[in-house]
Amino acid sequence: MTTLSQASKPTDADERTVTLRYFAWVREKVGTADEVASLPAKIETVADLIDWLKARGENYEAAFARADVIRVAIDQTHARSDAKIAGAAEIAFFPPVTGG
Amino acid sequence: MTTLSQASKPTDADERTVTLRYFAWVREKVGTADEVASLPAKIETVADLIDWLKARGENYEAAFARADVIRVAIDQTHARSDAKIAGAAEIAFFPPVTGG
Amino acid sequence: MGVRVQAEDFDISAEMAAITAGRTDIGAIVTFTGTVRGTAGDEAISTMTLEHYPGMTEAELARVEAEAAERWPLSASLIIHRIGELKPGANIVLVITASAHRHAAFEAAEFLMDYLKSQAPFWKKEARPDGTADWVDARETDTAALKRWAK
Amino acid sequence: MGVRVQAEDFDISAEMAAITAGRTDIGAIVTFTGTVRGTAGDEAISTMTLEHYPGMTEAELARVEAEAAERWPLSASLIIHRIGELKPGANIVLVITASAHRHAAFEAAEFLMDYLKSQAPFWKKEARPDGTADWVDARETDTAALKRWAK
Repeated sequence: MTTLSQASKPTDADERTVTLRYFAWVREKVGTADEVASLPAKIETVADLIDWLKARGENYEAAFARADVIRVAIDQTHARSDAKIAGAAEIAFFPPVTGG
Repeated sequence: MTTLSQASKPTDADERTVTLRYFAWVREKVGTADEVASLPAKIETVADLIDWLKARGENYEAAFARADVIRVAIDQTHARSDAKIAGAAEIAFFPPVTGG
Repeated sequence: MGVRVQAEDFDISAEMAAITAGRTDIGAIVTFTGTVRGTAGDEAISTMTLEHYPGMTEAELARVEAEAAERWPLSASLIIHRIGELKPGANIVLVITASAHRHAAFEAAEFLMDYLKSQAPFWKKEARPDGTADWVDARETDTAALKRWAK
Repeated sequence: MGVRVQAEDFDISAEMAAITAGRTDIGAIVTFTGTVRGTAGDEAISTMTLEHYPGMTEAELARVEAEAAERWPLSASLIIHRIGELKPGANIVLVITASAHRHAAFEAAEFLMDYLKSQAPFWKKEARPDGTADWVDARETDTAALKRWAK
């Protein structure tokens, strides 16, 4: 379960603090609505972040098991999985929307 | 202005009584909202009836001058100018509709 | 299902409540309200008078409503059309369509309006502030709008 | 123009009156109301709970409304979306579009609903009488409905 990136100890300079938010069944599976995370510098894209999260525990692994259906918003704007997360303050994960 | 069909005297057996109704500017030009008319037997279609009406006076001639835009209903159902009027109790003439 | 031709104004909330009361099979309700505009072209309008053909009007509206109910899975529908003299801003017509799904409700409402505008025997006369008045000409675009519903 | 996300119900007549008050340039007003259905497939639903993403929801709705105003000559528009726990028959969403002409009002309302359903961050959870509950799956047809608006 532990990946090399988590095993290696990052320096402070490599980390960024970002608020992660989860909605609907993603929130239920992760077990929290939001959290503040320190991300290693090597996480460049949304896809990288999802891989990193999945390695954090079974709850994350369950929430992101079907990564293809998860939708992402960077600073409250819809984003693709190949979007860069540099400079983001808030990244949200949720299922396809079903309002209206 | 007088046509042969009006000049010839019809017998009672040849005539039918029908209520004619006029709406919107057709009504205003004819000068009445409805009237009962005795139609010579030779009037078979809506177009025949319009020709016969146009010969009845200047008001009718003005109302039906642009016969192509006049709409017709036989017994409250839209009808074409070549529709037969046999058996009709009420024939209405009006401009294209503009409700809604 | 219902058709009403009346001089009185209508209240959309009340009509919708009557349609949906006690029902949980409806998921989508579309309303169309037509109102009197204050201008025709670039001329001011003081009143609009609606004339109709009593009897035939109701029959045409009911026929069009029945056709919509055949073509779309409607839970309910309603057509109210006002007659008489109306001021700018006043309501002229209300169409309500209700269905389990929104596309049926939207399409049926558009269909009803397109047919109502070209088939129901109503005529509008617009009066200007100077006292002159003219009958409104039928618009080619209203006839053209019908074509997309051809089966 | 306006966007509201609220737990409270809405009244269509009051919202329409607010939009049209004092105006005589509007000729056509379309409303769409989405309501909670009492069944999902063939199972009964006891409540529907709407979750949303505060902040992003309002931003997305405002963005979609602005796009509609760019694409159609709208006199006014309004989007109200409810959140929280709702019973079958309850209102979920209200979209109002007003224009001088009906086709613009109809198209803009359909556009707003199609975009709202696939872009605005709301999620529905349906609870059954036995206490079990499931998140509603997104429907392929809602994504497909967007394609016709591609420019």
